[in-house]
Amino acid sequence: MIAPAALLVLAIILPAAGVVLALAAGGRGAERVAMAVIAGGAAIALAIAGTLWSTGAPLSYIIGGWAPPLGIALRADGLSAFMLLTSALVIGAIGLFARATYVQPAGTPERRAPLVFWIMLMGVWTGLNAVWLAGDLFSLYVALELLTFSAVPLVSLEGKPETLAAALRYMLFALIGSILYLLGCALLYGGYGTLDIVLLSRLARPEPVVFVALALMTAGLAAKTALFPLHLWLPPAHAGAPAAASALLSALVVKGSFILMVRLWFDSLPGIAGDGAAQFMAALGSAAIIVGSVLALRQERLKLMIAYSTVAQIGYLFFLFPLAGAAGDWERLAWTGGIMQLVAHAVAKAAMFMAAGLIGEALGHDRIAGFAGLGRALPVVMFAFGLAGMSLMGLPPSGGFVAKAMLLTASIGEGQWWWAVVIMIGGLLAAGYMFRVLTPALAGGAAPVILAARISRPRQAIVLGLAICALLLGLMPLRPSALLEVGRTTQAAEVR
Amino acid sequence: MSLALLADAALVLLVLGLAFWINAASRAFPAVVGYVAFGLLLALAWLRLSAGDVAMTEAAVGSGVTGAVLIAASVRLRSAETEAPPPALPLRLLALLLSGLVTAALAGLVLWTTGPAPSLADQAVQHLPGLGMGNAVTGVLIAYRALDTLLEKVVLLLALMGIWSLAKDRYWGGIPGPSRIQPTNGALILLARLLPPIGIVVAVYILWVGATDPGGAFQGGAILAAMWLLVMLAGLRDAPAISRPWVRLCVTVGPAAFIAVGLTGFALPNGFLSYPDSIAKPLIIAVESVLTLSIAVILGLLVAGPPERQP
Amino acid sequence: MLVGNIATVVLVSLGAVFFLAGTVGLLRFPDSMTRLHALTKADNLGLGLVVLGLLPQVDSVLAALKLVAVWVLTQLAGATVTQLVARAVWRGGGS
Amino acid sequence: MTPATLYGLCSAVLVGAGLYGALVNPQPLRKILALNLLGSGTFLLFGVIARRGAAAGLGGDPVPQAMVITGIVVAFSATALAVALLLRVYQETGRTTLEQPAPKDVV
Repeated sequence: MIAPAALLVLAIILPAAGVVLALAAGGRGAERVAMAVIAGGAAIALAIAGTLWSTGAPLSYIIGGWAPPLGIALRADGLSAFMLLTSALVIGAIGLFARATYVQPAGTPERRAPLVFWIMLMGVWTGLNAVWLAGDLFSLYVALELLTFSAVPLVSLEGKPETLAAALRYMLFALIGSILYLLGCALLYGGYGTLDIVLLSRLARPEPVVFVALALMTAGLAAKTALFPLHLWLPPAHAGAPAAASALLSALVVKGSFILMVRLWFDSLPGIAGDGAAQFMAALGSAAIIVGSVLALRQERLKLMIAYSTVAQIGYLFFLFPLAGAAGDWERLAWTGGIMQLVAHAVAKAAMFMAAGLIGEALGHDRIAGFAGLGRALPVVMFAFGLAGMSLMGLPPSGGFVAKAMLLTASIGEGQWWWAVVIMIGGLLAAGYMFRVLTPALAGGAAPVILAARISRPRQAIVLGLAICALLLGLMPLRPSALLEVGRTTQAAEVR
Repeated sequence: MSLALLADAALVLLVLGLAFWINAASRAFPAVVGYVAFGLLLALAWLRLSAGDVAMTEAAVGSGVTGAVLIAASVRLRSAETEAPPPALPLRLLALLLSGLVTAALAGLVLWTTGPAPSLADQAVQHLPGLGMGNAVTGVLIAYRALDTLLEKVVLLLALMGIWSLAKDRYWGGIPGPSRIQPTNGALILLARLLPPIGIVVAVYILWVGATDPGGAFQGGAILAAMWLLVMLAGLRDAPAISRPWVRLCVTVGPAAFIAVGLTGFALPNGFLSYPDSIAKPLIIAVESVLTLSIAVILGLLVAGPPERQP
Repeated sequence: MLVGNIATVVLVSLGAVFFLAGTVGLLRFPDSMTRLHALTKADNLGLGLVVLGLLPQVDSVLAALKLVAVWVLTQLAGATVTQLVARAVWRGGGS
Repeated sequence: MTPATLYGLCSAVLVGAGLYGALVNPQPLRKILALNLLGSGTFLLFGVIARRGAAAGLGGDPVPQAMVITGIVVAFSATALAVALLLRVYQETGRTTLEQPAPKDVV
C-alpha cells in the first residue's frame, strides 16, 4: 500500500519515466509505454482526488526529507485535484484517439512521427502534473520548460514550412516568457530567501521587490498563456499542429502557465496586487474575448476558427483575478466558476479539435465553406462538435454554461456588472462562429458530400465521449465546489 | 575605489560593451563570435562572485557548447542572410521604453536593497556531512533540490527528441548533420587524437572533485562532449546514426538511473530521492557518473543536430 | 622571497605586454589569418610567462603542476581552435 | 559601492539589452542571441543575490547558484532547439526571417 502523499511523486515521475523508457525502447515500445502511463496516470489522479475528497484535507510530500526552504515540497489542494483529473481525462482521450494516427507497424523500421508524438505526450503530462503539484516557484519554472520543450515539437510534427515557422515563433515567445518568470524568481529569492509558495505567502509584504517580481512574472506567464495582446503566436501554432496535438495544446498546455499565474496571485503572493491590477488583467481578458471571437467569426478554415476561439475562451479565465480575490461567498462562487471554465474549455476544446481533425481527414480539407451537408455524412462527429460548441457558447446544460453562469452571477453579486456584459457578448459571438459551421453542415447541400476517407467508429466514439463529458460537467450544482475549496484556507498552516 | 573594484568595473564595462555590440553588429557571424567571448568574460564575473561551479558551467555550456551551436548555425545561414527591415519606429520606441523600464526597476532594486540578503547557506552547509559532500552546490543539485535536477534531465531528453523530430521522414534514424567531406588536415587530426585522452582524464577529475570542490556531473559531461565533438569535427569519427541502440542506451541510462535511485528512496524513512546515510556518497558518485555519460552524449547530439543523412 | 617576488612582477608584466601586443594585432591586422597568427603566438607566450611568473608564489608541488597543466592545455586547445577557425575561413572565404 | 552592487547593475543593463534585442531584431538567430543575453542577465542577478547571501564560510548562497546551473543547462537546450528549428525553416523556405505566415496556408 502506497502512502497517499507518495502518489504526488508518482504523478510526476510516472510520465517522466515514460519519456525515458519510450526513448530507450523506441519503435513500437513507445506506444505501449504511453498506454501504460495513461492507465497508471489516470489511476493516480483518481486516487489523489479521492483522498482529498474523502479526507477534505490537502496532501503534501517533502522530497528526500528536505523540508522547505532548503528542499522542495509537492502539494495537492482542490485545484490540483481538479487539474489532475482534467489532464488525465483529456490526455487519455487524446492518447486513444491518436492510436490510429501514430502507428508503428510491426516489423518495419521505426517511424519518426509516432515516436515523437508518444514521447511528447508524456513530456507534456510530466510538465502539467509538475505544474499542478510543485510547491516551489523554481521547480515550477522547470515544469514550464518541460511544457515548452514538449509542446513546440508537437506544433511542427508534420514538418510543413508554415508549421515550422509557427513552432519557431511559439518557441521565441515562450522563451521570453520563461526568462521573465525566472527574473521574478530571482527577485523573490533575493527578497525573502525562499521560493516555496507557502513560506513566501507568509513572508511577502507589499514592497517594491514584490511588485516588480509579480509584474515580470505575470507578463511572462501571460505571453505563454497567449493573453491578448500576446496571443499572436497561438492561432498558427494550434491550427497548424496535427489534430491530436492541437487538442493537447489548446486544452491543456496553455492552462499550465495560467494555473501558475493563479498560484502566484492567490497562493504565493496573496493580496499583493491591488484591485487596479486585477481589473487590468480582466480588461485584457475581455479584449481577448471580443477580439478572439470576432477573428474566429472571420476565419475560412475550421482549425483556425477553433484556435481563435481558444484565444477568446482563455479571456474568461482572467475574470478570476477581480472576482475571486477576496474571501466572501460571491468570491468563492467566482473561484469555482473560473476553474470550471478552465476545465470545461479543456474538455470541450479537446473534443472540438479532434472532431475537426476527423472532419479534415474525411473531407480532405477544412474549409468551412465546403461543409454543406456534412451533418448527414458524418452525423456522430458533427453531433460531438455541436455538443462541444454548446459548452463554448455557454448554453445549458453544459460545463461552459455552469462556469459562465457562476462568473456572471458573481460579477453581478460583487457589483462588477461590466464583466457580466462582456460574458454575455462573448456568448453571443461564440454562438455566431459556432452556427457559421453548424448551420450549413446541418442544413444539407444540393449534392451529397463525398468523403475522401472513412473514419473508424471507435475514433468517432472517443470524440463523442469527450463531448458528452463536457456536457455532463453541466450537471454540477451552481454553487462553490467543496473539493475545489480543499486547502484554500488551510494551506498556510500545513507546511512543516 | 579599490584596485579590485576597478578591475570589476573594467570587466563589467567589457561585458556590457560586448552585449551592446552583439545586438548591434550588422551580421550574425561576428555577433555570435562576440557572444562566445561574452560568455567567457561572464565566467570571470562568476568567479568574482565566488561561484566557481557556475563559472565552469558558464564557460563550458553557456559559452562553449552554446557557442558551437550558434557558430555552426550562423555559418550555414551566412549565404542567405538578408537585411530584414527593423520594426517601425514607434514599435522600437515602445520596446526601448519597456526594456528601459525593466532595467531601471532592476537597477533601483539592486541599489536600494543593500546589506546581506536572506540566505540558505547555513542550512545547506549544515547537512552536507550527512551526505559525505563538501561542495554545497553539488549538495543542492543532487540532494536538497534533486527533483529540479531530475526534471532538468527530462528537459534535456525532450530537447534532444525535439531536435531529432526536425529530421525529414526519410532520414529518420540516420546520421546527424550535413555530410562532411574532410580535407585531410594533419594538425587537426593530430590534436583530435592527442586531446581526448587528456580531456577524459580532466572530465573524470572534475566529476570526482565535484563532491568537495567546484565541478560535477554537468561540467565533466560538457568536457567529454567537447572531446567527442572535436573527434567528429576532425573527421576521425562520424556522428552516430540516431537509431543505434547504444545511442538510445547512453542518452537514457543516466536519467533512468537517477529515477531508479530516487524510487528506492521510498524504502527509506525520508522517502523519494533520499539517500541512505551510510552509503550516501558512493551512491551519489555512482549516479553522477552515469549522469555524466548521458549528459556528454546528449550535449554532443544536441550540437550535432537532427539527422540529415541516411545511415 | 624577495627574489621570487621580483621574478613574479617582471615575468607577469612581460606576459601582459605580450597579451597586449596580441590584442593590438587582433584589432589592427588586415585579415583573419594574420589576426589568428598575432593572437595565438602572442597569447601562448604571454600565458607561458604569466604561469612562469606565478610559479614562485605557489606553496605546493601539486598547485605548481596544475599551473603548468593550465598552460599546456591552453596550448593544445588554442591550437585546435585556431585550426578550426582557419579551416572555416579557408572554406567559407569569410573575412 | 560593493562588487555585488556593480554586478547587479551590470545584470540590470544586460536584461534591458537582451529584452530590447529580442523584441526589435527581425532576424530569429539574432533574437536567439538576444534571449541568451537576457538569460545571462537573469542568471547574473541570481549570482549577485547569492553573493549577498554569503554565509557559513561560503562565498555565496549555494541554492541560487545551483538554480543558475540548472538554468544555464535549460537555456542551452532552448538555444539548441530554437536554432535547429530555424535551420529547418531555412531549409524549407530559403529564408532566414520569420514573415507573418499567411493564415490561409495553414490547414
